[in-house]
Amino acid sequence: MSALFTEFNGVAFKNPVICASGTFNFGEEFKRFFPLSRLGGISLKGLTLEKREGNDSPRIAEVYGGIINSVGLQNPGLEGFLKDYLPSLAQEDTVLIANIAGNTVEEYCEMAQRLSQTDISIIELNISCPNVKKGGLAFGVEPKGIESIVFAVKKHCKKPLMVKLTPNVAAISDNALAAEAGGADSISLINTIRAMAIDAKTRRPVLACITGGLSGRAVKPIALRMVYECYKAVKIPIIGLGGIFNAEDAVEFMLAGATAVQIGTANMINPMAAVEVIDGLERFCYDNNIKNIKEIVGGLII
Amino acid sequence: MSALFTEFNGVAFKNPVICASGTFNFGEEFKRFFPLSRLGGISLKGLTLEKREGNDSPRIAEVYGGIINSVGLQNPGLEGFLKDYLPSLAQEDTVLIANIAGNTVEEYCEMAQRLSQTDISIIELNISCPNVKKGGLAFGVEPKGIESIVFAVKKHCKKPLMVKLTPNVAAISDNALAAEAGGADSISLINTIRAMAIDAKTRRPVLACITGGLSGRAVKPIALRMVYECYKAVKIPIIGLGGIFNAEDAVEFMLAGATAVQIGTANMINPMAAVEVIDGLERFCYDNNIKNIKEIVGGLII
Amino acid sequence: MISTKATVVSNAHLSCGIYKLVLSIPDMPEISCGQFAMVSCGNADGILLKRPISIHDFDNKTVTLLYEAAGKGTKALSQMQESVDLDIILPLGQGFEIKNYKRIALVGGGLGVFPLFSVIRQHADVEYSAYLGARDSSHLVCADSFIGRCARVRLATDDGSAGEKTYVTSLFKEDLARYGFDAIFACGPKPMLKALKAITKDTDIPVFVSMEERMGCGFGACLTCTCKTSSGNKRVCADGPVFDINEVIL
Amino acid sequence: MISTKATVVSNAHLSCGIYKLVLSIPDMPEISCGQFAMVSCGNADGILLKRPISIHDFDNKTVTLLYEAAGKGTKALSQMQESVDLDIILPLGQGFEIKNYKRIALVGGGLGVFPLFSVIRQHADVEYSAYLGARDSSHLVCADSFIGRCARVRLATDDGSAGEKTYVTSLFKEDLARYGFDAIFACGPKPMLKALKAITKDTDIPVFVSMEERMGCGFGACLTCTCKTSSGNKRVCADGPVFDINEVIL
Ligand SMILES: Cc1cc2nc3c(=O)[nH]c(=O)nc-3n(C[C@H](O)[C@H](O)[C@H](O)COP(=O)(O)OP(=O)(O)OC[C@H]3O[C@@H](n4cnc5c(N)ncnc54)[C@H](O)[C@@H]3O)c2cc1C
Ligand SMILES: Cc1cc2nc3c(=O)[nH]c(=O)nc-3n(C[C@H](O)[C@H](O)[C@H](O)COP(=O)(O)OP(=O)(O)OC[C@H]3O[C@@H](n4cnc5c(N)ncnc54)[C@H](O)[C@@H]3O)c2cc1C
Ligand SMILES: Cc1cc2nc3c(=O)[nH]c(=O)nc-3n(C[C@H](O)[C@H](O)[C@H](O)COP(=O)(O)O)c2cc1C
Ligand SMILES: Cc1cc2nc3c(=O)[nH]c(=O)nc-3n(C[C@H](O)[C@H](O)[C@H](O)COP(=O)(O)O)c2cc1C
Ligand code: FES
Ligand code: FES
Repeated sequence: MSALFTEFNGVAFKNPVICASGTFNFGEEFKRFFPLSRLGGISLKGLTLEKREGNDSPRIAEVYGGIINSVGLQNPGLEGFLKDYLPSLAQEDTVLIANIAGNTVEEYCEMAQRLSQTDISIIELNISCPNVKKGGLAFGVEPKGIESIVFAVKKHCKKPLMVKLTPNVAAISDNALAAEAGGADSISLINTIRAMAIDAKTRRPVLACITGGLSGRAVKPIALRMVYECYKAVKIPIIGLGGIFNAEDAVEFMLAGATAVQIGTANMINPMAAVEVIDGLERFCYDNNIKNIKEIVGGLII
Repeated sequence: MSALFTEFNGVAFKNPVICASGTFNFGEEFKRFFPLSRLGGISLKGLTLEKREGNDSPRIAEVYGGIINSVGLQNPGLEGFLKDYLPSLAQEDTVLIANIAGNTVEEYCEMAQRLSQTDISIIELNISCPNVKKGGLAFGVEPKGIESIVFAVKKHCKKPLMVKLTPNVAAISDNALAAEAGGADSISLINTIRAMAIDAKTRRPVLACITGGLSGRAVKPIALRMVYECYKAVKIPIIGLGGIFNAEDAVEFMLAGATAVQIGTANMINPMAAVEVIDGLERFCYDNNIKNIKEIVGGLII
Repeated sequence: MISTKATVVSNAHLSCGIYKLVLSIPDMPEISCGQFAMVSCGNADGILLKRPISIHDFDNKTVTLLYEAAGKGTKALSQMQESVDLDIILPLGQGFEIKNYKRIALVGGGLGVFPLFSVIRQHADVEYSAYLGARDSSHLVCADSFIGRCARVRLATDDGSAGEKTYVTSLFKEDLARYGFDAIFACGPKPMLKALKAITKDTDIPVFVSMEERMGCGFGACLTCTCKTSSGNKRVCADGPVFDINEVIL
Repeated sequence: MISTKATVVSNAHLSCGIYKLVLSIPDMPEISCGQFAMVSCGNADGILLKRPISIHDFDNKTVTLLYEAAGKGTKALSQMQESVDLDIILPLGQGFEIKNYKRIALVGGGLGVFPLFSVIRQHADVEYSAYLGARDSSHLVCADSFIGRCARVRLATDDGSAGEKTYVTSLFKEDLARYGFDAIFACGPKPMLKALKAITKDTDIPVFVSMEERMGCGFGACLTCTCKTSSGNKRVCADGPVFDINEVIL
């Protein structure tokens, strides 16, 4: 058995490395660089019930050690996805995670129900996107709101439900507990941190939307702290992300308590990033005589 | 009149550049590099009523574009400060801001009252330090808590009261409004963001305290967004900080709505940082034919 | 499309902060004119993203990029010495398609002149008319390479220091009716493209324009580089950068 | 204490990842043995902080630093070529004070050997006994410079590849009673300092040790580098790095 084999929520993963939603589209673009079967899983581009065009350009600003994006959930809509993307994706030997965002609780439930009848293995509830006006964050900030939306969606969801948390809160562990109480099978964190870039020369915001979500190396220490806090609070598996660029970063998240990790912004900068993390973890296990990577989960020595 | 002359809360500043609390100690160490009279002001090392030894070492971790510190308010205590540091500081031709943190509301009030009888020009209420167990953050997260502590302290404070906000919250503008409602004369933000660093090799946290506060370039886009949100919410002056390393950064904060800026981590890396920001702002005004820097405050073009 | 390490063969300053970067590429992939590369500018000062730079010229071992040292990234790029390795992804995007066009007008403004040369390089047997514009003569760093390879080359500068003191679109307009172009390929600032659209709107000649937008990945994965088109948002990096002028909303 | 730009005169690999960096300093300030410098390692890969490195040797134009390429910063430092400018702050901290000591024992382990040489350099008229330890002979990069300048130099290595196969503190212990030292100056890993404390606790000879702690500013402003002492927390960078062994809590 491979040292990286991982299982959680009843789903088997070749390795604990998942590409993060919105930075990997529906995978197609990466096939030219490596076979998708190398990946533990893919969290697909965030889906909404209806097709969305997203926000105006510019949608990206580069800042020190990170990027700010305001894509705004551009996607082909649930039906478009099922028709045009899922059939070929389902041929790939990797775990597919559908990332969903709704305008209302009902929309979330409808999408979860519909996706439960497909080849999708896990549904990731995106209640933390900072780039859409309605929905998204509205459900994801207060513990009560989180618990009730998770509870509602869970009833319509026949697949494991992963709840993606926003870092734009005062007490992340309260929100993790709320997701757990609502019936989440796992949580993933962090989504992007609300941020802004200004061009001092033009005196204008860089993004058409003025603000957007920060991701990349700059957010890692914040994400790591949040994963650690959640690990101390909840029993369900935690999928850690935020600024993971190499295997060492991934090890740090797993030590803090992540059962698996997601790679986001790094994919955009280096299309081989996820594969390099996988190879690096393999080497890490070999070098440290680790039989299976899960040995290190939560293994931070205090 | 100098293009950088600034006034707020009835206090005159040579320029809108203030050194941030905890990164400048009581100024003494910087006299070897430049005369303190070059500065708009100094926010002095955070004071508590009693002397504090602070946390165990290591107290600092370096991360991508930033540092995490867990100093934990080591300071000589209010009386020690008044006796050993203030007399010589008061000779310096720059605005002195006392940064205070208490374990209880009563301690905050006592310190504000005592400092009101001294040469200190402004009192900065630190209700946002992530590195102490009691007090600090406890008062600074919920709008209600903020309003009531500000209200209480204001009654004992004969100097302008600047309230320093923590970024570890869901809605910074609610907290800014609460400070304003409580009677704050100005607000300063951001304090550090709670974060963590792990050494993958030793599998241990880098800091003795496990977590600490992130500052430096990595936090700038988050700080800038928060200053912008507060500017839209409150009428009192905003003092912006978080990752300001050069004049361009300072201009960005002022465009977002900051009346003045503070320089923190940059002082530690380059002792001349604050002076370089001042010189850069001077040049910026000259190059752009700006009579006074206040013209650009909130001048973001949308 | 490959993600690889390229080696700097030369990186020379031409003039006015414009540099010519020649990179040797192992396992050179097939390139089409009008495509671009995402080039790493190193990892100094918190830079993460690669920069999109059009392919100016190429053979079976090297690509040549002309770029302006504009901001932090390209300034760092301009400091890269011979034999340094740079991460690069190329070739990217949909370039100019020659189809069976026999006479093509090339209309380029500013940095937009650079990618147009790749068209001539790849398809030597077409009759080209080139209309090239820039601020002044010293910004027209590669106009010479068009001369001799085109049936005609007309230059426009804002100050008249090279060619005529006018807009490049004005020169093009004078010739439009005259030479029976089969297609028009253009690259340049938005106002130029808008003017071109106005000039050509009553003709049937297909016009293709190369668009610019801030990019994240450059290969279609992040949806940060969209431009508006008549059929919804499209990715400049993967669906473009070259679009039919009637498709994009300028 | 100045904050300035120093120019790399040379930056040579000695052995085992240990480098010798010679920097020329404009307006050289006065330096005392046992002080250190905060050295910028450039701005690649998100590095911000300068690194604390002891002053190994100095004259009125240059300082020499010996450092191990340990992590991200010092590895970047090891790539700096001749004539590159580096930001530096120096001299920092309270070094070793010679007072009127006539016979001094120097006890150094690992990287801790490096700063001890500055004592000999600054005060040539003292009788030194040097006890220097390292993993193996190739890690003992500067032991040769002590020989000839000290009354005696005894070497210890973990594998016996140079000197004796023992701990440096054991060698020192053998000699302690013999030579009537006026003072002991030590620098090395904590276990070595602890052993030294045990060995010397029944003597009256003053022992001064150079401490190490993670640092932010290096010049006393940020209070991140504290160590515990009998009189409360002290800043290693400004109140140290050299402390009386009875003052610090090891
Ligand atoms: C398809 C395409 C082809 C291009 N071809 C060329 C070329 O051949 N020669 C050339 O000189 N320039 C070209 N550009 C523009 C070039 O990409 C920018 O000048 C460059 O990215 C600026 O980076 P910087 O680090 O200097 O500026 P910074 O302002 O530091 O860049 C910050 C961020 O903004 C982005 N950005 C800034 N300006 C632009 C811009 N004008 N267009 C797109 N992104 C920008 C950067 O890529 C980076 O992500 C092209 C752009 C695109 C989209
Ligand atoms: C007063 C003093 C004098 C020193 N003199 C020397 C010397 O002469 N030669 C030499 O090789 N080394 C010396 N060191 C140790 C040297 O500072 C570290 O090896 C170096 O900072 C490691 O940086 P890095 O970027 O390679 O490691 P990284 O792990 O990438 O560094 C990350 C951060 O941790 C700090 N850090 C990491 N290890 C240490 C350490 N052992 N001590 C203090 N801070 C650390 C770094 O300064 C940096 O801020 C000295 C340390 C101190 C405090
Ligand atoms: C361009 C872009 C688009 C994103 N789109 C989504 C999305 O659709 N759904 C979602 O849950 N997260 C989305 N995210 C957030 C990432 O999945 C991830 O949570 C975040 O970027 C932090 O991880 P990183 O630092 O590794 O990128 C997006 C991030 C980026 C950069
Ligand atoms: C070492 C250190 C100590 C600090 N101590 C204090 C303090 O005592 N009181 C306080 O209000 N803020 C303190 N801060 C926070 C800074 O004043 C500032 O709010 C923060 O670092 C963000 O700004 P920067 O990115 O410019 O450093 C400290 C920060 C650092 C790095
Ligand atoms: S830049 Fe990522 S899709 Fe175009
Ligand atoms: S490192 Fe800042 S006080 Fe010592």
